[in-house]
Amino acid sequence: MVAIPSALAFAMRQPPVTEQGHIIDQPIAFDHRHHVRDLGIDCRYCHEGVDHSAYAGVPPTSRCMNCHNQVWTAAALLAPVRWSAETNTPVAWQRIHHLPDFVYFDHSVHISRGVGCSTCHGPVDTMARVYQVAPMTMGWCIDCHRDPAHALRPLDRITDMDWTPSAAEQERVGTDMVRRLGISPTLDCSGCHR
Amino acid sequence: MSAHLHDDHRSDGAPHRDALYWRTLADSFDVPSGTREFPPAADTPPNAWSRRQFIGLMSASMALAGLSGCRLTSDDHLVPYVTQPVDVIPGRPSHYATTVTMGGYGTGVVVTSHEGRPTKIDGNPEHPASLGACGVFEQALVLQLYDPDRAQAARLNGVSCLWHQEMQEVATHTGTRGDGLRVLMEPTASPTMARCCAEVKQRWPGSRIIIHDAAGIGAHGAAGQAWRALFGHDLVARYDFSRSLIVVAMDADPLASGPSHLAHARGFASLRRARSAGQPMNRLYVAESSPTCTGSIADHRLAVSDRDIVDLLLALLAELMAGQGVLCPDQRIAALVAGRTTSAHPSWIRAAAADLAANRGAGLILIGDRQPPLAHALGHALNAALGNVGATIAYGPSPLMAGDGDLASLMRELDRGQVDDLLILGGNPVLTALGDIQLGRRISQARNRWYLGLYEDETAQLCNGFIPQAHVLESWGDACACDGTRSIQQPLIDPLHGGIAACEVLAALVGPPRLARDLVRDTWRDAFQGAGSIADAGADAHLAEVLRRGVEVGRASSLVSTAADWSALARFEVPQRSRDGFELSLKLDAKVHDGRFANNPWLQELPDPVTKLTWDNAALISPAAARRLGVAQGALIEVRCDTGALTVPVIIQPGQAEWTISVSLGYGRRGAERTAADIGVDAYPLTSISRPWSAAVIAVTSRPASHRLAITQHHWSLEGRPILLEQTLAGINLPADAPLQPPPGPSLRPAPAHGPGPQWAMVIDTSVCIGCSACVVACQAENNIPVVGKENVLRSREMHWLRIDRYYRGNEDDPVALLQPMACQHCEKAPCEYVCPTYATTHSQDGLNEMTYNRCVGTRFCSNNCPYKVRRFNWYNFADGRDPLPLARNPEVTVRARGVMEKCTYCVQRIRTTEHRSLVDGVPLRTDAVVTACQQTCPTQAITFGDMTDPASAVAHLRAHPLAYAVLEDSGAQPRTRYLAHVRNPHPELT
Amino acid sequence: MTSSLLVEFASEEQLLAAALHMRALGYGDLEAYSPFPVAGLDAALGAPRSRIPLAVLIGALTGLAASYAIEWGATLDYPLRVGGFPLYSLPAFIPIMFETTILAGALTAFCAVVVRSGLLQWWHPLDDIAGFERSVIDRFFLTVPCDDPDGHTGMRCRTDLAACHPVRVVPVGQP
Amino acid sequence: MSMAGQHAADPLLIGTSDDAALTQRVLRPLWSPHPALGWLMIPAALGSLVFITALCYTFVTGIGVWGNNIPVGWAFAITNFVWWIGIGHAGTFISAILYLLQQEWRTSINRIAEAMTLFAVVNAGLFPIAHLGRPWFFYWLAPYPATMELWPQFRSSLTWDVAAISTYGTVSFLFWYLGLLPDLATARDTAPTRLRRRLYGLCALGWRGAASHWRSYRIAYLLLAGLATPLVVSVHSIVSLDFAVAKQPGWHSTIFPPYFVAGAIFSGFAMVLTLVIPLRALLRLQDVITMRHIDNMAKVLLATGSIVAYSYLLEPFTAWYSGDPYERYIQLVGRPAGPFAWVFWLTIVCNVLVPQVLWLRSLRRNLVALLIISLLVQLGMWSERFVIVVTSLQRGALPSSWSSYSPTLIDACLLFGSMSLFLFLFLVFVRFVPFIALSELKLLRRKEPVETQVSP
Repeated sequence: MVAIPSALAFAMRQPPVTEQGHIIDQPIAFDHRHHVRDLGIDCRYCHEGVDHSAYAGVPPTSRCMNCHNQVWTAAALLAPVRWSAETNTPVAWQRIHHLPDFVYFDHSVHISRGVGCSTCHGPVDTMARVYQVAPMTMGWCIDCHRDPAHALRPLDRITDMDWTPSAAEQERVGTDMVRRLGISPTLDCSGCHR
Repeated sequence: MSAHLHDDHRSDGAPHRDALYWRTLADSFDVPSGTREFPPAADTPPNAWSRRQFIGLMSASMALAGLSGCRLTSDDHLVPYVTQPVDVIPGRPSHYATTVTMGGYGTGVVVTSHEGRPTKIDGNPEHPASLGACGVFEQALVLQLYDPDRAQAARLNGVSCLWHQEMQEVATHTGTRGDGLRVLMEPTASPTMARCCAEVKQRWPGSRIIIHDAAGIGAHGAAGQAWRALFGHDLVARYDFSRSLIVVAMDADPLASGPSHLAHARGFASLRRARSAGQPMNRLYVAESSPTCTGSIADHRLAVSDRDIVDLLLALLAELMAGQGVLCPDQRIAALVAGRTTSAHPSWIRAAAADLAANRGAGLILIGDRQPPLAHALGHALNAALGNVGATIAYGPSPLMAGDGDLASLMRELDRGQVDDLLILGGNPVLTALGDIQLGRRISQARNRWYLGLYEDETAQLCNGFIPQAHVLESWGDACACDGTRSIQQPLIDPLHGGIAACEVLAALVGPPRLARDLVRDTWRDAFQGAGSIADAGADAHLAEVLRRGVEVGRASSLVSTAADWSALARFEVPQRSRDGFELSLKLDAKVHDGRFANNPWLQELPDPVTKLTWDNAALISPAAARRLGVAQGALIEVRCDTGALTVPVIIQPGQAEWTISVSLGYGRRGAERTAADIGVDAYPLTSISRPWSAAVIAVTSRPASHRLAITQHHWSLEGRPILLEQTLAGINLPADAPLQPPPGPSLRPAPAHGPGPQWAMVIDTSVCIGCSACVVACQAENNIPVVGKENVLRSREMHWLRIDRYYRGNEDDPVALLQPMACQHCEKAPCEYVCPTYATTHSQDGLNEMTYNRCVGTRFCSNNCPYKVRRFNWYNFADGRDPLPLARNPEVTVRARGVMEKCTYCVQRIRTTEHRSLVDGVPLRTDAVVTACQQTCPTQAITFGDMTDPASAVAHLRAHPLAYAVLEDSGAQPRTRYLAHVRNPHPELT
Repeated sequence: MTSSLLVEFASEEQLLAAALHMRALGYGDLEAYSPFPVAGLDAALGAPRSRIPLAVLIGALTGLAASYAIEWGATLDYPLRVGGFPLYSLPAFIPIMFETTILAGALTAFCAVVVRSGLLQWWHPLDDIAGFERSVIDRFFLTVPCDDPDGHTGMRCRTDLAACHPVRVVPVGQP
Repeated sequence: MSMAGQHAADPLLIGTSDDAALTQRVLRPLWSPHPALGWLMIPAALGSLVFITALCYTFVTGIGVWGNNIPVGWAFAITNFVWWIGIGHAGTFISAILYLLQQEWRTSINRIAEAMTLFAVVNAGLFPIAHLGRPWFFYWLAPYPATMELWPQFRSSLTWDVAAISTYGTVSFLFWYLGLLPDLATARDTAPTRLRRRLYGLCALGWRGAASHWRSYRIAYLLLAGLATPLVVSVHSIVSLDFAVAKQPGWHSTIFPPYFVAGAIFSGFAMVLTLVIPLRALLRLQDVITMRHIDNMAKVLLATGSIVAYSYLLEPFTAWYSGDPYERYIQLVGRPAGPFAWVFWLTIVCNVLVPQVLWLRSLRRNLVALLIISLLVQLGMWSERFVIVVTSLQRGALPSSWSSYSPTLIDACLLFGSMSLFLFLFLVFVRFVPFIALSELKLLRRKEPVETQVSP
């Protein structure tokens, strides 16, 4: 009577259910390690909407072609990109981070409050293929909203993939951010559900 | 809709079921791409599938995770643009200023578009006919755009064709003079259309442009006849309500119908907000046969038959001349007055006359478009005699294009077989033509009949050639407002069904096909004097500016001086003394207009402002008449008139003139529109050239059968409960006066603690609410409120978050109407919250009564415990199955699944978005930055919203006002939404 | 080695008398079987006072405490504002606390019966004795453990029992 | 009620010479069942099928298939729920309260009453879940560590309801089952076939009537009775709070708890009579269920009925006396003269007037009359709940939202289907379970004077 619910409650928090680490094949074998770590391209070059829109956005094909009409113009790997550009057909990427439609998450607000990319998306620069790092459960969201300090970083380090401060450092920075920006994340239902 | 659209594009196996709405644009490859100026239409219902998965039955298994069923959406794609349009930021809506037209006149609107999907239409504050407000029709256009029943393809004799080739074919065989060519079109105030028509006339001198206006507004109606006779040319009267202290409306509904009603309502309201005894406040006299929005807030309403209006006017004139010593503008009028003296309604006439005489130059007598020319002439006489002309009334040139004749003339030509090619540009004349014209029968006498229409409607069925018309949101165009202000209509989206604009058709007739965009640009270039490249550059800059603002600001056409030639009076038919017995009064419908919106689910389900009837039309009869006929609500009666018979269900309408049976037009549609099918009865056949708006009733017989009318409000009495407070202007005596409503009694529960930040609150001023229901449609559009259909309305399951309650006071034959917009009151001590077992409805820091759909299990206890019964329940999967148009949905608002409760949220999506923007942009949140949908669209600005803790805010000010009260204060719920008592300004002698 | 005798009686009075008699003679560990509860039998068999009431009390109180902890804890875990109620609305917690008290108590009581009276033992040596099934129909039985050194099966017991007018005496537990 | 006068009048047990015979007599229906039972089961099973079908249809389509609307958010489902849970109250009342009061006459009917309780609770439990908009999320009303970090809202009387109903169901079952153990053992040891011996043996949990068994049994039974007594009172009180805590005029009343409890026992006893009278005739149980039982139950019916009548009187009075216009309207206009006035007056007739005839001894002893009366009482109690639920909602505070209500076919199917399911379960029970407390009867034999002739 008690066992079954608690077993379920436990199961629902396990990666297979939350889809953490679940690897999906993409139409184009885009490698973040290369573009982010090797080339040092800033996240916002491709995900341009992230700091002024609710949606981080997926780069239009034209963005890829900006470079790839110069470099690797013949690479077989990039054939789908060129095909997309030529036939005016969008690339259908596979979705990694699912949020239910009744959850309204705004990237720009989190960015502007000092929540870094890697805080939720993990070390994307080390991922051959991007996978979900955080459980993305409501509880997980709420934990930060209750105690934001442990998840904040200076605004100039938002896209920094290597931001790994010591506990003390994080504590200092976090509390400072909270104080300076007057950060009080909503815990109202309508903050995310409307 | 969704299914239908899927079928279109199943073949390509494209990702139609993406969960991120903005990706729908990327389905561009679905649409045959050409040189598109705008990203083509998104052809998939955004979210439809994934929402079903999330919130649907399947999600049971996912629920523990509190997350979406990722496994279920494994084919869930992110589809970016190939080339992202410069002005599009995915996730941020764009706003475009454009123009929509009704009866030819333009109304400036601002359309919200999400990645190329128009989702909402609001008024353009800079446009004189809108002033930021928007009516029900304008707003409902966004739904019409996505209507699955819209015509899909051009055809000739049943086979699809290339329309422009066919037009050229017509052009070639029409011959040089084009004697057989007739263009039948709706009235238009579009310079481009005028130019195109002129080109047609130039190419074919023998052709004729016929203009048909079912609404009979202005130049094309009785008023037009009157002006032409009196002044020798077309005019349009501009009324300035903001300076009219005494308004007398005779069978007119200036506040809720007609091309300028939004401006009228705004002006009227500006003199209706008296909140202390001293302030100026207008007084409204209304004489009408059937209650209208204007009549609903009249200080003194007279229920008289349409046919008695002329006599009433004459009596008013008589009283003014005799009693008030007003000089009669002309002998012939005096003679007329002398000839007809009526003793009816003396007190009303005396009071009105006294007020008008006392406020010379500040009065306004309006005559409805349904009245004969004589009435309009008399109206002018009154206004002229009282010096209102030039003060509250100005006459300007009519911006409407003058045609070469009307349907009657076309009828004669058809009979003589003079018409070879009949080109009908919209308007569905076969439906809306006057009964005795019998266009449906005669039209076949034209050898070649082409119809440009949105739908395969009655007219299309009788035309051998058909061209799908481009929706107003799909095509370029332009129009003038009543005051001649020009504005541009720009497309928000590529034509979904390859629709063609009227001007393009005309252009294709005279030459090689040209895009409407080019036609409009040329028109405006020409209008912008000067030629040569520099001037062109100037013209383009000007055009760009107009395009940005949507209107050529401050370019109203100049006034014309009016000298009436009263000899014309003789030419007007003087209606004979009104007989006894019933009169059938026909009127345009408040929801489907002349029938053109009959296929619009929003409007069909919108409760009629007066009768609260949905999905039907009916015969309005007075309680007295009901007693006499011995019929009950919904009983079928057969009304036999000189022009034909009609079998309609009865609605017993308080305030209806005793001897008038009112039936609204535009129902009983026989076209191919599926939604409109089998709804109501068609009353057009009873109209006639001699009497376009009425018919003499020979007999009324009650049928044994009855009809189920889907009426959303059944009980009209306040039962003496503290729901709606009233006050007379003389009665309010500030500041000494104590609040109308005593403060609430003590409560066991602690006083509500307010969190940090703003505390949102709303105040609704019932003094200026005219019940036009624009807010209801705005709410529906903003919040993805589904349409449930007649059967569910009959089970009182309508979903409107905002409804307008209508109560009556006094005796039922001549009652006082009381209006009250009613939505969630966001109670501080919300009864709905503490009975919810799952925290699905809670209270936010900023004082909102939140409804969290995804946490709702649907016990409905909250609704049971709501004193205001403003909560709505998804009895079925309305959103998926019956909500016809997923593309029109607002992506900022969750589409509710079956089994969850919903209600007004104070447009929380707007609040949160504004908050987020202010955080991101680092600017402090202004309390007036948040505007709710209902507030934004309200023509009379009856709704105020803001932060009640900010002493500077209007809301705080109004809440503190002694006239402010809470509905059902005694329930102890402490609603956030407050109302201002309805202040009236009755004539002392009539109270 | 120990053996015992199963004594069958026709009426509860005889059983009661026999039980008293045998105990008076110093026989311990008597167990009786009857189709219905025989008044006074417990005393006659010298049964200790049952601790079930105490168990039930503890169980009930545990239920009470648990529900209070859950209700108050849950309210604190995600403090949401509801209908202007104070966060700590004790009166609203009472109904559930009451119900859980009863529930826990009842569950304890039932389990106590199962445990204390050694139920869930679907087979018992006595079941093999023909006629013993009448213990749940209309006969009354007494088991007397008799332990005598001479190895003869409960000679003395039988003689002692003779005074109690048994219907019959059956030896049980023989190797 | 005093039994003193009755002892001479009517025995509780007739003509059973000894335990063996009694056992034989009481268990006969198990070993040689009456064919009529089988025939009755067929319509009952079909009805249950309709019930399940209607439930599934609702589950798949949405409760739009019911007549409910706004403002009438609750209607048939909740009415049925309250009705069934009310009926379920007689069982525990008889077995617990009468046990504590040492009313011997409960003995031969308590098992039937308890079983009836269980099956009524089964039905009662189904409706609240079925009436949810999203029934598959019903478990959100139970506290569990969700990943949403959300818990139920414990201020809602619906959450209390979940606790109350589940507790009531569990405790009733335990009580019933504990009492059943000795008789299951008897059945085990008298069963004709090996298989049945096995099955009953399994259920008997190895009971063999040892003194140690009886010791814990009696204490536990007493304790359960002690626990169940306040439970009976609490459960329907909490059910009544589903309405009483609301602001809705017609619901917001403090007399609801006692009024509901009285009504519950009222309808419960009516149901026991409805079941016992035919059963008694069918299975010739006149010697075990004597006229004394019937007569006593009739008296309880009369007593509780009178309490209910008093509440009916009190409700409008409090409304009038409170001066609250909304309450006044509901009580003085809405119900007696509103859309469902006829249901209101039907309630008055069935629950107030009809039971009063039971003052007549002759009618208390007239089985046919009693059967009709008990049926009318149940009809009355159902319509009482309908009046409370629907007419109140129809006439809320804002006249603009007053509406009509009309049930659908599915509503009817669910109501009558649930009755069939109830009947079906009961027939199964009568067929396979010792439905008279045998061991207690044996005890009773020794206390009560035994007559030899069977009264008609």
